Amino acid sequence: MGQGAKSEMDMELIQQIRDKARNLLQEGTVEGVIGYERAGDGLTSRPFFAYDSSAVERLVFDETCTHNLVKYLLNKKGKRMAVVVKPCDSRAINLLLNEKQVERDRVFIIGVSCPGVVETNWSHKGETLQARCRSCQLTKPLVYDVLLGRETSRKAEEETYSDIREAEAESVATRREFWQEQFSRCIRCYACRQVCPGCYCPVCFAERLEPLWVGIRIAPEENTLWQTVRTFHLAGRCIGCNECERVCPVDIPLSLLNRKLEKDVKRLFAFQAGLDPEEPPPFATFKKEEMLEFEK
Amino acid sequence: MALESPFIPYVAALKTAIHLTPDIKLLSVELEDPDIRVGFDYKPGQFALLSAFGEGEAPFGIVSLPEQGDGLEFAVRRIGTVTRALQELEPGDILGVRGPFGNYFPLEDYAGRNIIIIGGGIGMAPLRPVINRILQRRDDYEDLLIVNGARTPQDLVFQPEFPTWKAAPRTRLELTVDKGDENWKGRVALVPDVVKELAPSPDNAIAIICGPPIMIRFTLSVLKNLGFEDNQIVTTLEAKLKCGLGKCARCNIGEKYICQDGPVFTLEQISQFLEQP
Amino acid sequence: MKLFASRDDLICWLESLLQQRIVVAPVRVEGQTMFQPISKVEEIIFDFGNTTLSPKGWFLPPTETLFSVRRDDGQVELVPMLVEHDAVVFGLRPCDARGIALMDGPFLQEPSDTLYQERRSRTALVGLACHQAQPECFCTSMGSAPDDLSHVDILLTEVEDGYIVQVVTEKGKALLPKGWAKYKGKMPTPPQLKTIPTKEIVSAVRELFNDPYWERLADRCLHCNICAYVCPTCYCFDVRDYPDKGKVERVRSWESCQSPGFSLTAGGYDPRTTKGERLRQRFYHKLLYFPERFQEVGCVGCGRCGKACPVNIDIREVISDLQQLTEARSGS
Amino acid sequence: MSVEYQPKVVGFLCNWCSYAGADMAGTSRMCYPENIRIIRVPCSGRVDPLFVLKCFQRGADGVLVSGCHPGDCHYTEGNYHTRRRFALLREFLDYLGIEKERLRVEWVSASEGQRFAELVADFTMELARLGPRSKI
Repeated sequence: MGQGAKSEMDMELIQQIRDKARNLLQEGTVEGVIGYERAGDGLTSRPFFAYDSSAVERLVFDETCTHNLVKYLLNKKGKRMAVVVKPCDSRAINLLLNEKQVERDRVFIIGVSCPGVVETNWSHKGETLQARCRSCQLTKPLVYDVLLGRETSRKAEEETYSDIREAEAESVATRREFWQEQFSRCIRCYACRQVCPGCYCPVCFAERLEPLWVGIRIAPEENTLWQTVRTFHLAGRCIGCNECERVCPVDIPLSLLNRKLEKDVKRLFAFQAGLDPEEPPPFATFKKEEMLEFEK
Repeated sequence: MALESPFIPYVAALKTAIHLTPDIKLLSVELEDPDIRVGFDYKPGQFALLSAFGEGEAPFGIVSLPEQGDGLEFAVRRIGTVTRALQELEPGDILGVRGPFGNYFPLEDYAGRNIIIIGGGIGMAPLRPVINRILQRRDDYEDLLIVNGARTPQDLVFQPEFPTWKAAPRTRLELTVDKGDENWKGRVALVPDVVKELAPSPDNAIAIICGPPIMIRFTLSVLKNLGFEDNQIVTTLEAKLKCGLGKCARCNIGEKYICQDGPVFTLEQISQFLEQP
Repeated sequence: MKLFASRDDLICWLESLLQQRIVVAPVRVEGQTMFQPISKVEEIIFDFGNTTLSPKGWFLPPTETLFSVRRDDGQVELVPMLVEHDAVVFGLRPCDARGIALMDGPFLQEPSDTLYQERRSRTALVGLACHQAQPECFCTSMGSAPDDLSHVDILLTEVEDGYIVQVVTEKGKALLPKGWAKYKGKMPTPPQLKTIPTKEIVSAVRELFNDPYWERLADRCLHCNICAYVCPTCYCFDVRDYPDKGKVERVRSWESCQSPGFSLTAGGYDPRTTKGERLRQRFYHKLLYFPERFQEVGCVGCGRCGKACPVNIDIREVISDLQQLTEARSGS
Repeated sequence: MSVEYQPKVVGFLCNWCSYAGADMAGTSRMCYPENIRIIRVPCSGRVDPLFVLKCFQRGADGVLVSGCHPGDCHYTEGNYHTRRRFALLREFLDYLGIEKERLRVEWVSASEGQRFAELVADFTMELARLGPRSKI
């Protein structure tokens, strides 16, 4: 596909998004539309909240729209909001519906088809698709009120967890060393938590004072506790948007943690988060007859 | 030669600890170093940071007066980990003291005026040294009215001192509780309502007020209706602070740092803050 | 005084510095450029835009012990922490040096923060002038420049065959070897930066405290601490005790005004409860409260916050938005 | 490995079965290693993975989580949740560099004093074989 054809398709989709958003606002169906606008670098994109129909002209959509906007619904509880949702992000909607954090009838889901997003940094747009997009099996959002754009026909690679398997084949000591080095860089900015659609505890365990589980020291032992417990809280709940890894200012490879858990949850409980709003996550349910590894 | 870190507290020993209410204790503390003890000068309204080593440090108003001479007193309400640890200290146990910090009530400036003290719950703590200083220099001031409220009779903080306060010349102590008990024969009313009923005159008066935010809010509107100007109303602000030194940048309300510019402000000053507490 | 050092001269000098003191310099860690104490001169990166985190961490570490409590037979001894080594921060950018000068405001005002003060007086700053502007850079709008000498002890400027060494302070002079030749050539032209209008920003900010702008901006803010932690002038901290096996340490760590418990008092009172109020606090601290106390805007124009922000909240954009809002107000 | 090495073990025992089982071992004067420090919890389902991590952070060499046998939970289904949670946590810890053998999950009933004593002995021996845990 040539460059020209591509941007033409983008413009068509963007126009559809703007029209829909304008419509929803003008008819009073929603109070606001959460979408994307061009970032300050003129190249990448950033989240945008449109509250009146004149603002919808700022809405865009392209391969830099990596943010999972579903997170913002948690800040707008009780409000009628529309949100632009990529296929991958729609799993977050299912997660939040399952966990009763989002009221379905208050949210208008503007589903968009997505050819995949690229690695971006401020003022830098990558050439290649993000790894998660290369193995994305969804051709359209799992849940939507309107679907805009053409369903993608891209052939996805299979998620083989090859990097995880490689790590598993190493010795425990090697893995320990690897993660100690990674966690030692953590500055505990909590961006991984703040961006995660599955992180919404009113008081995070990292901020509970009585008892004080995680100390204020920005040091390896506290960082390890923080990262381990945070990712484990998302076991069977992480929907793989990989926003945590993207936002990490010190590039800790958090997807290696989240996908390890995803892989084991599939294996042990035959479950993948966010595919079905009705099916409870693995730790909210059990099977009496199951025998797990340590019992054998 | 290492510099003296302003984060290192003076070592002090707990002399006595008595329960003022079920959840408030009066801690009497003596600094170990005699030179520091003598040099530790402070005024009503100033605060200090107390350390329970192992739990942390928190700010408290100094409720004694330097002329009492027998150590520093703090009224500590059990509210979190540090206050619990402080309450659990036994006489003789070691704690840390940093201070005195902040500004103070300019009582010299109030000479010759009628003083109205309005306190609710633990909010009486910073007002206690104000009352005692006025009583010590009783002739310097005109009438003194004290309105002290609490949730229940048991929660009235400085009960042992009430007889002295009541007996002082030209002094009136009005107690009130939100909820009485079988022995309580006094008022059952909210502080703002009591102030409204007593209707102190704003003429030549200063009102000093401290208590929970909701009490302050309603009392302020009562005082204003009575004709008090903003520069006749003084209060002391609470803030999360970690250093007391103007460094941690946590206690600011707008451009004001509570630890350095405060904690004592007139309502006139507060109304000019960018950010409203 | 201007000297010239060849690359070999510079490496030689760094080798000798490393014998005498801790050298903190930009190194590559897993794709990031970070200031770290080095063990070998070869670790130093010379070719970089700017580091992920500013060098403020050398003076105000992410975590440090303020003092420890030793108990012996009922006696309590409070043991201060000491700064034991001389150091040099090598390769910092002029904007970051200015950041350190700004932190001097709160930390050196009486009573001074002794750990900071000791580190500051025992550490020399060897700056590296920027020969290229990054897209995020706006130091010239904030009172600094790619070749700003004001806050370093020595400034190095890379030229084709080596470095021009500008000796700024006596502290810097004492650090240098003898025998480097005087540099008589011209200084290269520093890179040109796009400027943003910052005129009267302090007074503009004052008027906009209650503007709905803050809540709107907070819509997309995630309230993480990235901006505060990458910033060379953000210095808020938290203090807490660490008891461990009978020993207690009082520790301070970086903290950010975006954290939920930042301004919440024990009594449950919080002057800033909404996200907009919390976000506003960060910009007001930089653009109003800091200048009111220390006479300078608390931003050096390094652009790290805008670059690192996951949702592109950029202080440059905020500054220009505020000015537009002010103009709109005065126009109407 | 030094013969003096004594692993530190934290045991979270449910009030209704495992704690009673440990009690049984005690009252029957069975011997088992003193390496274990027992924390009684209402149900094994109460054990938050955070507790386990905190134990490891503060220097434990091994953690035992023990509850009623499946089907016997005093609260009907608490231990079914325990089973799922810790099956996954063991894998995850191993991945992060804490050998999965250091986290044991066992079902011990109130009458199984002997079994409790044996399993503590066995666990302690296994931890001794693994050696001191590298700091995380």
